[in-house]
Amino acid sequence: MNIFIKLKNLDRRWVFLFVALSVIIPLLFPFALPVVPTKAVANLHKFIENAEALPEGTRCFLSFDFDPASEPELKPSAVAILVHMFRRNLKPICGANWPVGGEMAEVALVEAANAYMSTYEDMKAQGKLAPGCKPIIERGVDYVNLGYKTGAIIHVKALCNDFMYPYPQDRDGNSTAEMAIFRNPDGRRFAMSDVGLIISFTAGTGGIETFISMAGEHKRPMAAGCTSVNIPRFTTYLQSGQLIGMTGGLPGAAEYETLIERPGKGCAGMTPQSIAHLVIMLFIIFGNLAYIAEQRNEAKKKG
Amino acid sequence: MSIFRRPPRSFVPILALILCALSMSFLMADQTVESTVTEHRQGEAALCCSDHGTTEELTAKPAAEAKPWFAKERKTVLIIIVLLLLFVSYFTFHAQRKELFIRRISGLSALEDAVGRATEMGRGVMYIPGIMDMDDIQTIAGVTIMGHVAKKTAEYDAAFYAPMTRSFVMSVAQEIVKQAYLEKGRLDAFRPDRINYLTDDQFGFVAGVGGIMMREKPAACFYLGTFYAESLILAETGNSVGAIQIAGTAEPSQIPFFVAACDYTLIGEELFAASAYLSKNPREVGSLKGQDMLKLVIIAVTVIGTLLVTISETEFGKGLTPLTESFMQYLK
Amino acid sequence: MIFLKRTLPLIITFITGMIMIVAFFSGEGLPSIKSLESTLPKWIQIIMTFTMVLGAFSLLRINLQKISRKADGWGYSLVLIIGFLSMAFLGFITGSWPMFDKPLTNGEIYYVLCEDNVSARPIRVIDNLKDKEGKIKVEYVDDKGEKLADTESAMIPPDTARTRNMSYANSMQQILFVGVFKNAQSTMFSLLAFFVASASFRAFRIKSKEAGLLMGSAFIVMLGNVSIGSLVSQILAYIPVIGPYLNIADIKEWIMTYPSSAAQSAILIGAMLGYISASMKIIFGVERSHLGGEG
Amino acid sequence: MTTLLITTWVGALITLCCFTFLIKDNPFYRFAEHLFVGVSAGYYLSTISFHQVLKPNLLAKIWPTYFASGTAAEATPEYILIIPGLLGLLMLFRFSSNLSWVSRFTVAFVMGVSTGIAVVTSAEQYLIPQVKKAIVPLIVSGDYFGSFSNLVLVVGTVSCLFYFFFSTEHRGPVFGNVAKVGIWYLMISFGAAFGATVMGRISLLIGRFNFLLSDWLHLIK
Repeated sequence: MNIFIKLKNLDRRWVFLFVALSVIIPLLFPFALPVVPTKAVANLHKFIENAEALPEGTRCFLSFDFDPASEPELKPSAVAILVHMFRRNLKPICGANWPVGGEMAEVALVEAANAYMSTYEDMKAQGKLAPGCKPIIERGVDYVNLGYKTGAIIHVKALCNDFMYPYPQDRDGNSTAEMAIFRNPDGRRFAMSDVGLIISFTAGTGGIETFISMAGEHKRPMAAGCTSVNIPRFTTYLQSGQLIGMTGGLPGAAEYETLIERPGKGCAGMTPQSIAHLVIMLFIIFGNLAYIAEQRNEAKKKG
Repeated sequence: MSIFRRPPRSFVPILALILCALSMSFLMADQTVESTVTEHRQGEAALCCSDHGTTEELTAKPAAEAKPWFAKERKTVLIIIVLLLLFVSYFTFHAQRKELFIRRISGLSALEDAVGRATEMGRGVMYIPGIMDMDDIQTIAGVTIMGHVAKKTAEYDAAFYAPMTRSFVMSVAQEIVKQAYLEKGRLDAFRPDRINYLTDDQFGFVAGVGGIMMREKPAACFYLGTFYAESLILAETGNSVGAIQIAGTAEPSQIPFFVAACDYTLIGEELFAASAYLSKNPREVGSLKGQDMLKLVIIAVTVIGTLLVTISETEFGKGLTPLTESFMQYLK
Repeated sequence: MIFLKRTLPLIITFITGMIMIVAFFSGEGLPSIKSLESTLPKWIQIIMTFTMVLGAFSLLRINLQKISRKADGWGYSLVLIIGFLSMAFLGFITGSWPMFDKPLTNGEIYYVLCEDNVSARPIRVIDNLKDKEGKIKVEYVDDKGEKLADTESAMIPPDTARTRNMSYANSMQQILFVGVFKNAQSTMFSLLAFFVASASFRAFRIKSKEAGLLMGSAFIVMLGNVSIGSLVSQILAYIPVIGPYLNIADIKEWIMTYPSSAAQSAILIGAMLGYISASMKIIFGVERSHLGGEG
Repeated sequence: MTTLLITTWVGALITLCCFTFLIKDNPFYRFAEHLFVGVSAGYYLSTISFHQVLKPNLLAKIWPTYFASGTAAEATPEYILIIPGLLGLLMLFRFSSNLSWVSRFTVAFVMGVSTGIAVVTSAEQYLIPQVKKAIVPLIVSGDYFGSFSNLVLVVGTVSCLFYFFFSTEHRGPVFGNVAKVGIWYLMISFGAAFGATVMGRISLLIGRFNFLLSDWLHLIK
């Protein structure tokens, strides 16, 4: 019993040490834990997988509304979704409502494109690619990064009418008017109504909520990737059906990676994540045991 | 312009009545044009689905025909504001005649003890009015309470530290604290350099405050205002130096951390009630009572709405469906 | 004087507050009032940047005082001042680019940013005439100005190329911005992982029914968030009758979407009532402490 | 590449210095803290305040020929923006002890606009949607659990609102109990929000250790 009472007054630096170790050790010596997809992630995967909802060649708009502070949480799910889109021969168009979102999108696009191209032969052999998939995908034809534009809701409203006006050039300064990805068969200007799905990777404000508030204008299905802190807030939109699916935090990414059978940063992060959670929960249990032990001691003294 | 120095008793209710009358007339006027507008809307919606190219020219038409002076989709907001104004003005005058009751808010009752304890221990008091700028109402509430705390530190002669993350808030806070020290006749003890600007960056500020806390070891810490991720860093650091901590924020995501790590936490609305609670100014207490009445109205709306929705979902309540729809329309 | 110092500010607050409310309710029939709804907040942003001068002055004065008095830890104040001044200076000149630089000349060597967004690489301008996309033709060279063998000429936007001095300034700024600022920022943020652990160790003790609820829901949500949760659910499934319904992840979802979200709504509703009445008190001049004293 | 190397090393050292905050106050943390405060204040002064706010929103609009580039340079100057510029300059009267009251006009203006906005937007964007969220049918046909859940939602919202009543004591058989239920709901909600956040915080720590172990020390891929 005395051990527990000592535990109660444990210096918090011991807690810190255990948390640090619980993250460092699994990072240095990785091992895998099972990942079970939740409904919100599975729904999103199913929607992208569904060839009727999103026929091959459909263009999807991905908004990168986060900054480096949230990159560890949001980039893995962005990469996983991009890889899935490439394998389904969908064409991601990336934009950003946050100033450094363009850079975030660039990093994710490069990583996803490389992942797709390096596994092309294997996936083709397993028959897991859409029929129209090409071994090498090109910027401006199969994907594009438009970068950041100010204006948030006004900007999204502008996109609903026409993409070329707010984005005369992509992030690297190439003219969008000539890009194959924006060409419509009937020669119409490319607008949000031509997009099959809108996904926003949102770290705080100004992300998917801007698109939701403009839902009356664009009437497109929407999904979100969000940080863990925002999961409670965004669950409301899932309930109300405004979002078809959502990947929440690093576990959301890990679940999506499991669904597309490509373990990446998300799955790698899940092990330290689980261990650290376990350590914190053990500390809570010990804290309570110590508390109970102390209560008993006091009761004995009184008795 | 003495109105602004001491508003006459009749000023606020008259204004409220005028606003009420105006809003009613707006709402009545709406009813008449509504039918025509809805038709246009339906036409628009149909066109949107069928053909994208021609929507623009057609949407322009109805706009040219009827340009309302009043944004009718915002009528519910007007109703809320007018109701609150009516309640508040009624109870404000009521309060001047008879003292109104406020329930005990333990965090605020502990405020004076905390300052007293700091004095006994010969250590300072730290006050942080959130990390947002002056255009945030929580910051304004935090800065107002700061005046009350500063009066106590002036009385007890405890050191008052208030590092700031926004220059604008800093300049307002210096003025308020100076005034508090002046009122207590302790202007000589006022140290403007302890109400200093650090940096606008959220975590740069946290790093700076953490350092100040570790070195000055304040015996009481107050965090009242808007807080985000830094809430727990501040509260845990304060805890590790053994300070009594009183926190308050209306940011739902951060309340749990304050509840876990601080001694007292003002939850949501309690932060805004603090000023009335501490000053016991009848006008402020009256406004609190007015808020309570509006809360009662909101509860009534919730209950009635729930019953309406429930009944119209059942087989017997089909007749209630139009009523339910028009009820819910106000909550759009 | 009292009118100027005391009453006029109250009138200004009342009028501007009322203008904002009227602007909010005005429809499309009153475009000039409607536009104020978006104009005035922008003005506020501009006004608030001016106070940065006050902040910078406060920061400099306090730390310079410490240095001149050789107060305890004055060396750190020196570090602060050096960091502040160098970042302010570098930020000012790199942000003012291309205002301080001459137009590009053919054959000269300039520097552009590498893919890592931090370091710079040298280029030589071949043709400084802009093409229809507004780009100029350059080739990649090594430090001595020799063309790199395995590279082709490229088209770049001219405002990304910098002279040698500007490139140095830019590198210095990147070291301070990425090296110090960004890293310190994310490290301070990540300290929360430790504090979350120590706070839950200390605070989550079942001292009362309420504390038990607090701990219980935190525990379930933590468990439901990680893969160990599904393992626990599998074990719980062996409990007869109710076992199969005890899926931790589902319970977590339910807590988040019903009881938790109900409380969150109530907090927000209460807080918003507080917002509205606190704002009204300021507009009507009931609360006026922010203006300071009579003097 | 040297810049990248220096940046990584500086970053790693600053990261380690910041981590020492967990142990106790020490010279390393104190150094990093002061450098961080100085650098970030400098960054906000020059890059954010001047280059991202003042220049595009004020200077480039009043003197487009000097401060704007491209097509914006030919725009007509918006002289109305001199008003906020002057109001901003009034703030600088704070430096004078006799005339500091002049800055009150600016404070009054800022307070007026921000409270005016707060009155209406908080009602529209938060109050009404939250009330609407709480109105759900108590009977979901064929789904007993769904009906129960909706009941939980409505009871929770109403009882928590009762907790926030200030003008009555939380006593009595009805009021006392309802407010108590409200506290239970609040506690469950706080616990859940706390538990949900743990994950995000640990992700951030993983991100930091990834930087140290892979970008700096190259111990892991």
